[in-house]
Amino acid sequence: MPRIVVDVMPKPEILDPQGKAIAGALPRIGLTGFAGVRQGKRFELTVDGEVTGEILEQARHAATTLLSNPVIEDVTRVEVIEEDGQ
Amino acid sequence: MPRIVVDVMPKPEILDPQGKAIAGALPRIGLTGFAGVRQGKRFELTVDGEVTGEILEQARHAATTLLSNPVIEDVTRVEVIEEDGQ
Amino acid sequence: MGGPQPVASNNDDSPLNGVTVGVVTFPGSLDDRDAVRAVRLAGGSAIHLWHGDHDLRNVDAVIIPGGFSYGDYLRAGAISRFAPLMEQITSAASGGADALPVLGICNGFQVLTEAHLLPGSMIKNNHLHFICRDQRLRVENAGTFWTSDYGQDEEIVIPLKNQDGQFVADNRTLDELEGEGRVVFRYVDGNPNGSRRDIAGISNAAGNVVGLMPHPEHAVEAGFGPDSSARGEVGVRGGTDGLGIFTSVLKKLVG
Amino acid sequence: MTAETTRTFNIDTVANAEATPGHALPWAELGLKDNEYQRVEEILGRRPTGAELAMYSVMWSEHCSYKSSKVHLRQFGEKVTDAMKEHLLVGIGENAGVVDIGDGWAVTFKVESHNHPSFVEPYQGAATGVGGIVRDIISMGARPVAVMDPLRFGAIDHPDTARLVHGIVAGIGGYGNSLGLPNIGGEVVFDSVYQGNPLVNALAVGVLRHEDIRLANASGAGNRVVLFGARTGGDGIGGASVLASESFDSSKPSKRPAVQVGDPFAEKVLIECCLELFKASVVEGIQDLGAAGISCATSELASNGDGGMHVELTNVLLRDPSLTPGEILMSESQERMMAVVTPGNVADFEAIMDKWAVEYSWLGEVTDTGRLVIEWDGEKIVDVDPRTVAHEGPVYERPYHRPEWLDRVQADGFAADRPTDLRAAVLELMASPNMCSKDWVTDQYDRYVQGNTALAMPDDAGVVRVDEETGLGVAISTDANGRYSYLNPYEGARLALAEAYRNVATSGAEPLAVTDCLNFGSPEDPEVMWQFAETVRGLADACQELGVPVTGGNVSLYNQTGGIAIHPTPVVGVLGVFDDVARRTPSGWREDGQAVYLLGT
Ligand SMILES: Nc1ncnc2c1ncn2[C@@H]1O[C@H](COP(=O)(O)OP(=O)(O)O)[C@@H](O)[C@H]1O
Repeated sequence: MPRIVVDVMPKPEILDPQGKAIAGALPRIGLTGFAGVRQGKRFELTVDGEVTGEILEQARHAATTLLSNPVIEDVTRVEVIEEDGQ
Repeated sequence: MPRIVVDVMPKPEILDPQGKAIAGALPRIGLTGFAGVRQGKRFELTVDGEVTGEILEQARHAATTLLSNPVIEDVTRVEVIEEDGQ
Repeated sequence: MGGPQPVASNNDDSPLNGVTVGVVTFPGSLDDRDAVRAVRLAGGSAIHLWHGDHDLRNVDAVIIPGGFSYGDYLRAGAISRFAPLMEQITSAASGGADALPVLGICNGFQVLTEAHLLPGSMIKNNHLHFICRDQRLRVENAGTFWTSDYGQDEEIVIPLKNQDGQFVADNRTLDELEGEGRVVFRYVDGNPNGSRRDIAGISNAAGNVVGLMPHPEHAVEAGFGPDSSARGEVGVRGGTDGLGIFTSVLKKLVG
Repeated sequence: MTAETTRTFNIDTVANAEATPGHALPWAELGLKDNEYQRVEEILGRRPTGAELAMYSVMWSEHCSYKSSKVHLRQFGEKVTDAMKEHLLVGIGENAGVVDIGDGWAVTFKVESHNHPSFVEPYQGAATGVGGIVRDIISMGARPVAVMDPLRFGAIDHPDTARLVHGIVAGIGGYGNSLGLPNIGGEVVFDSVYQGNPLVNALAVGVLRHEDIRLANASGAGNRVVLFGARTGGDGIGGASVLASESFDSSKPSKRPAVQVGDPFAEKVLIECCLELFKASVVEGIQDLGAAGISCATSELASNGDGGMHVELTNVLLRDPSLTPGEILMSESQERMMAVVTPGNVADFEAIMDKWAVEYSWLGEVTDTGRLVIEWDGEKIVDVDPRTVAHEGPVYERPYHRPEWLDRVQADGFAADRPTDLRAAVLELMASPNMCSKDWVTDQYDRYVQGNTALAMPDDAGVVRVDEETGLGVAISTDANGRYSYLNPYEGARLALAEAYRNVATSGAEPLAVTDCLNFGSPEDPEVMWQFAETVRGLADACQELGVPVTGGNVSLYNQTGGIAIHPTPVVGVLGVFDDVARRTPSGWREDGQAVYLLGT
């Protein structure tokens, strides 16, 4: 079944305590190559049938109203993905 | 600065309570085009400088040891992204 | 059966006093001081262990307490698992018959699964809320280091409080746990979070490592525990059904 | 940041301000009145720099200076007897009051509002509200031991209420639970008058030994000033419009957060590391960072101490490198503290920070100049007498008068026949949103953590043990009835105190001290101002009659939307003491066969 991916990330100017905790942990396990970490969400909406323009519009609407909190998060992607694609 | 994206999704056979709650909420706001929803995580690791093979290897290691728990989650992507890319 | 009665704090005469239990503190641990108090009320001695140390200080048993280590932002227990002290605990706990007894409570249980000392994992409660309530459990295996002071199938009431308390594992693992008697505690009178097969606590194969989601250390002192007990009427906040967890390990270690 | 990477800005230095007296500043945009701006110029003897203007405008705001309420609040300090002061170790004016409860133990408690931020972003607003009040308690030298949350929402069936209720309750739980603080009580009230102005008040209580009391002052020239905890980001920058011109890159102004996100983990670590600092006696003075951030903390610390401080802002650790000096000065980023440390204790201080992996930066030192001087890379951007910023702000005697509509409202009676079916009537009452069980809220809060909770929901007062040896402990209840206060603010305040006092007394504790959060509409409306004046008069009178002092609290004004103010809502918290919490009395009947008495009138 085709899927629509919605990526949601904390706005760059907003504190991301989750990313901060991970960034603090990486060097402790010997991984020192990273300057920062942000943690966001990835949603996969499965579509029963074909992804019409209308359904993509529904996904965009869901992304901004339900899947993200526009005060602190940005929707960074709404996209149809191929089976097994990213 | 270049970023490495790590996507982590709940394993298909594991119940995803958050995805289920969203799937239940979508029709209530009139969005009936979706057969199911899964909620995963998206990490963006910023790299200070060039993304070498070694750093990508570090990211892969972080993905499987720290950023995901193999009992309940799959790492679905570890990839360098272009500035402003997905 | 009756169950153990509370013992005065730091009771010098207690034969259990020679047993020392270490309670690990991570950044973000919350119930560490409560676990220390519980061990002392059970008659044993307790010391605090620091996550960043490399030395178990010769303790006879270890408790990994509840809390939100590192904020639990990534996954509960995910970051704590890499603490230097966890390496010591992992190797000491994996030594077969005379391995170190380890108890993980709530966040501690999550740490033990992340460290692969116990199978399965915890995901968000099925209702997605934090829940704090007095919870009835059945002791399904009274043969572990941490449950031997209870009767087989005895019921107890202890507080439950968590947001990520839904125990999950694949069916093969679950069958294995059931088959080997490693389901140590089961929720009764309603599953509070959707845990598979009502599982509230499990052990490793040797029975020295036990993890459970509810909090026995909050039901050890009359006046500050739950409002009820599985053993009959108790006064206000009079439930002390959790004390047996701590007396179990002390008695077992004294032999 | 270190000096090598210091960026350059278009900063308005003190020298520049002296050289360009005619330069126009947007003081009105920052909320300053004509006469207020003139006073700033008089105080400085020149025009303020942009950073100074931002500082004065925020520190002289209603929120920070209490300029409309101060003249009334004085009654809390005046209407007191010696007996009322007997147990007071620290009174009004510090971060929180401290009360002696015997055996060398003391408690500190305070209730504060986070109303507007919680309306904008319910989860984070409520969460950071808990964070803020807990830092007030830590900064007194105490270990926080419990929280409470008196809440008011709009109509239960209004579509926006669900967003607020669930977000706010989850936020309070999310932050408080993660700190390991038992939630021992609160209130949930629904009334359409709070529709656009929900009230999120948060109370915290802490415990300390007498000798551990820490005050927010900077004394001893040569002592070092340190900022520690979270890094500074662009959160809640007051006076932003005058600071915008500091950036050369005006074509592309960096985004500043619209709301603040709390990091309870960072705060939990801050609690533990502060307690270690206190135990090791390595801090002389300490202050939490709240509204107006570094500008508030430095001016208050300096003003309460020897009066002088020198700070270099390039030393501040940043989360967002695009911040300008003025923004760094004004940022309200959460989970930060400032302390004063003697040079001899610097190494011990750093060792404790390192143990807990808390970041810190040495900003400057205490001086004997009587001036607060703040520099950016050696260039002076602030040079003020800190008292004029922190304590000598404007004070208003705002006009007030009794509302004309009050007679009509008071005369409005309720006439109905006695219900024929009493059973149905009782059931209906019990099922009403304001009377029904609050388990759906309290089940989301941890009431067990720390193992000292002797009473919490559903009891009238929360009770926590302070000393395990003796059972010494405290009881707290918060109460308010906005409808009573609407009908008669003087009596409403007295009733709120009486109710909280009764709830504490019935738990078996001896009431000892009061904190209050006064939630009102706009003080510029003379009728609201009258409600406020009457409330304070009523509360001060009632405190005197009952013999309990107000030790601290908070005023939240401008809770109104579209010209309609909320009901006056004075949330009153009473703290009582037990010599042994084993004697506490729960509410409700728990056993059969007990006799029932009705006491009072
Ligand atoms: N927001 C809240 N947070 C914590 N506890 C609360 C909250 N609201 C109500 N409670 C608790 O629930 C119990 C019942 O509350 P309530 O119905 O308001 O009682 P009462 O009417 O007797 O004051 C009390 O113990 C009270 O402290």
